[in-house]
Amino acid sequence: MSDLLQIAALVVLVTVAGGLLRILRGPGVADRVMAAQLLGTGGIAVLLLSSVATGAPALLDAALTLALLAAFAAVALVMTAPGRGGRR
Amino acid sequence: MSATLYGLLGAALVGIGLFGLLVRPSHLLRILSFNLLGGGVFLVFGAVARRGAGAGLPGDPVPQALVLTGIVVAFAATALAVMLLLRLSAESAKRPDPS
Amino acid sequence: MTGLLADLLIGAAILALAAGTVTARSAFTATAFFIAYGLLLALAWVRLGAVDIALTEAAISAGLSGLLLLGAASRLAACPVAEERAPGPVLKALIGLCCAAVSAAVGYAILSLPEPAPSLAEEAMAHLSVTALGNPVAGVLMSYRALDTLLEAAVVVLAVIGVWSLAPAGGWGGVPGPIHPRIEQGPLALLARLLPPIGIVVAFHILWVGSYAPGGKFQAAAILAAMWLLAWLAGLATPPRISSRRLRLAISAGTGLFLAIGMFGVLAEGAFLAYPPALTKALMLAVEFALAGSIAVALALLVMGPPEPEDRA
Amino acid sequence: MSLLLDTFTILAVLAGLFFFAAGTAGLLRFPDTSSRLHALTKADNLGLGLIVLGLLPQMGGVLPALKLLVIWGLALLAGATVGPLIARLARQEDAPP
Amino acid sequence: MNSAVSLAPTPWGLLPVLAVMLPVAGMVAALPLGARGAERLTFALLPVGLLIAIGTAAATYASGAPLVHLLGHWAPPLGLAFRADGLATAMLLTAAIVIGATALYARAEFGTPPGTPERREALSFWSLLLAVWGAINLAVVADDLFTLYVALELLTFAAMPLACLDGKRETLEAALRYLMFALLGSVLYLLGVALLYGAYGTLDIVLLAQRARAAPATVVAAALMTAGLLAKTALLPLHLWLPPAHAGAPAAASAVLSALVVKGSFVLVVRLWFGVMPGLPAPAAAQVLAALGAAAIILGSAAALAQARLKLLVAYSTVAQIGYLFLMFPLMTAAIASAEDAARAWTGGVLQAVSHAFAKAAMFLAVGLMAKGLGHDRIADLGGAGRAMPLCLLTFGLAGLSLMGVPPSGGFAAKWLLLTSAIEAGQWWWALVILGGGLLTGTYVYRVLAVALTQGNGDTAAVAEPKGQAWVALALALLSVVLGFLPLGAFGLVQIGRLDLAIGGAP
Repeated sequence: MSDLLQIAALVVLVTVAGGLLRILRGPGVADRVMAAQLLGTGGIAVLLLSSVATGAPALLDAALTLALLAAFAAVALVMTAPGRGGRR
Repeated sequence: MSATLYGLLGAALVGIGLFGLLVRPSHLLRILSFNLLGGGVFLVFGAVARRGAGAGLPGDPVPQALVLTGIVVAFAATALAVMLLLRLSAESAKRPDPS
Repeated sequence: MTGLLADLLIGAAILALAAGTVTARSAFTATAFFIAYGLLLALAWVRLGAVDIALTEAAISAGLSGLLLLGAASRLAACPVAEERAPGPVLKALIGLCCAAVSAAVGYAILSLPEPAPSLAEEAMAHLSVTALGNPVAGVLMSYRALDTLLEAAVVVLAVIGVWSLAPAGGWGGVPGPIHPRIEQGPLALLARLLPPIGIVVAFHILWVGSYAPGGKFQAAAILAAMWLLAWLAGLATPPRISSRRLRLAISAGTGLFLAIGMFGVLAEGAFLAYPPALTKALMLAVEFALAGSIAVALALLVMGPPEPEDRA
Repeated sequence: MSLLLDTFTILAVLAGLFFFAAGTAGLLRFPDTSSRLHALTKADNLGLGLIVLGLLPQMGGVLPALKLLVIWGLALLAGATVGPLIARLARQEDAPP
Repeated sequence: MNSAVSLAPTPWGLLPVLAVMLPVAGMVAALPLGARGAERLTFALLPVGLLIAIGTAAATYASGAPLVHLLGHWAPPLGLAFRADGLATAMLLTAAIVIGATALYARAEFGTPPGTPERREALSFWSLLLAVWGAINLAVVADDLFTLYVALELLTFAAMPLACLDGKRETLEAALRYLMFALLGSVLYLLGVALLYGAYGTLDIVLLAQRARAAPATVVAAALMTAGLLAKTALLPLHLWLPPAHAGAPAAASAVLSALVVKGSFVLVVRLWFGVMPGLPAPAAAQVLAALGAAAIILGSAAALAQARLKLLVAYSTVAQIGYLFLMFPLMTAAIASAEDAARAWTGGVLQAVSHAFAKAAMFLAVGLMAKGLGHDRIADLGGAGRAMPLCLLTFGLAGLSLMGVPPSGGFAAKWLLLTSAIEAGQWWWALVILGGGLLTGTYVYRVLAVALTQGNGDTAAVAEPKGQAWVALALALLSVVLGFLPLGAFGLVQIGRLDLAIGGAP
């Protein structure tokens, strides 16, 4: 069971890495924000899967923090994106 | 194994950050590079901590605690640098470059 | 096997993002890369068995630093600063070689570290019962190396003073940072109203578990700061004026209390930062809570920046 | 009983992985921003949701399970907020200034 | 184990702790107290801090061993220790005196009279002054390399806003450049700290001194840390940030920056070379350091000579005087066989740090008064300044004597010790550099005095010299001269607790 979940975490990691290509390529700001969003969700999934796989409940708290902060980072990205007239 | 891997990653990040800090003309990119460099240094600490795993712990808690302190200090440094840069930009807008 | 693959994948992604950050054309793109870099670094810390650091890295690098740098990028796009001179291609190549040499030297040094590695893990665990804490990292931060934590709290206070001292003429005493118009409806308004209460509960949870599991005041403070900043971005919360005595007390209180408890250790136990055994738990809890609050306020103020001239606001 | 729950976990996680992979593929392959956004939202909400669902029986108690649900809720909330904002951003980018 | 390397707590070990914590507490309290409260608090803390410094020196001298305090009773390597050796007590005294004099001087500019609203400059200045004080004290008494990193950052965070207190564009630019140099310096230092911990499992200097071997990790760490600290100390060629930053700051801030802040990272270099790794023979590296120092002496003095503005002249003079500090390195490593020469070079280096602190603080304060009184600091137009501001000019001259190394002055004693040590060690070329540097220093000091003593064009007659401030500056200059009258035996203090003596030379 634990092995399977670890492999699952790895698969999510691979898809996240794939999503990173979109960040690196762009072209638009929206794409970059989307990829960052995927990175956040993927990171949460990886943490949850490894938490169960390795029996480390502390990783749930890390996932919780990541969930909060990923939303925060995405908002920050959108609000400061070029072409929106800045923060003001 | 993973300790050494991340240690080497840290070493590589140090080089990348240093390069950005020295060659990028934009101040903001220099500040970003400084943060990359800092991340590399912290990873070296992390590798050292991981190597010192023992007594039922996944890593030596002392270097881990140092990284926690270091991250907060590096954030404060970033904030100071960014605010100084923003103030400079406001002053430059007031009085354009004489040259 | 999966572990090694995961490490390689995370490492390669971090390297790619770092390279992307230093070569990006625009500051916004570079910062987007940097935020992704911070998120992945958090995963790397999990792989290194340092969940405490993963929490902090996620909250500070990806969250607070991200917002700080993004805000700066968007404001600098509006009024740019004269840049430093970029080195020519030859010099650039030379610098590149030097940086590669530094990386190689550091890598070599890491590979040459002694085996078995020297470690304080045993000692830290051996004395942990004295510290009244169950999390060895918290033990290091609050007891063995409490001085570092105290000084770090002082660094944060000093950074706020430093940022405020950059206030332009005519702004002293005013509200810190740019003023955001109130967003009444739309998805952002919803998020800014829903997220902070949840965030506050999570922050308290992280603070509370910190004494026996990964977590603690820095992580909690960073989350609290992010929640305040979210409400600030949506125009829901206007920070107090920096002349406000209450705000200033809030920044200084945590460090002040820690210093006072340190001195109390001198009187009661004969050493700075020594806790009397009967009071250890209570004193530590008091410091944890006070510091979390003070650091949260200070971190948020660091992102907001100095007050701006009143006439422009 | 445990075997049944484990099977459920495996199936749900596998389904979640499928959505994650599909979302990434969409993000990489779809030609325009709005269809990419569509693909991403699916991956986000469903992929993570299925994984959370699959892991629920593996949680040792009610509290961790609750935490798991809160995490999913937060991700949903973030997705729901950021999605429209990204869409607006994409429209602004597509439209000539 | 002899007393120099013991980490057992000593009586009076609390004094260095108080020397750090009082200013830090003052900085933390300054914010809620406001500018006026911070100013009063500073003046309340000054005599206490001075007494603590004197007490530390007395206790160290009396016991002949460093004062040690274990924080929270936790002994290194797990815990942290404060260790005040002779070098530390000398710097504690210097800091207390320079900070005190600067505070007295700065009252006129940054004071907040009752009933007036708080000003930005006032709150910033007093809290940052306290922060510099706490940070420099921490940088000299802390015994743990990571605590020292935090001390370096405190020092940087306090110094950067001081350098751009006036908020003008040029000073902001200078401050940004300074900050980037300083941050790069500290992050390189931190990388070295990580490697040392990985190799030896401790960051305590005394323990490292016993454990450090010439392994690759040690060498790489030492190189990174030295490079980082040199950037912070502004040793040529990493000095570019210093002149604009130190010259653009308000006089009181410049005094603190030049006299104290650069010394913090210097003390760390000394701790690293003669504390952490005294057993590592690195004569070639020490020669390189001294060669950079020699280049700084010659080029910095020449640059000072070429300046048209007085403040920049004084700032470039700092670049040159920092160079002297690094001449002690090859003399200490070469002279491991001859304890007497090493002791002489060590005392010379410390004395140079101390006497330069007094002289340079005095000089910046005097120059600040002149610039304010005359409305400019163009050297060519200083004519008549000698009549209008005699005390300031006297201060400049006396401080100049000490910088030149003319007897009898503290600077002379320092340079004489270095010179004789160089000749004894058979490294006569450093002696030539010291003489040449003195000559160049004499030339630029003379150039200022010569113009200032001419008649001028008469519009200086109305300039009044603020007597109180001028006396403060003069007192500092006198102090830097008086150091030269102390019998050499008094400097035995700075030898106490030298780790290279206790361990050095051992294979």
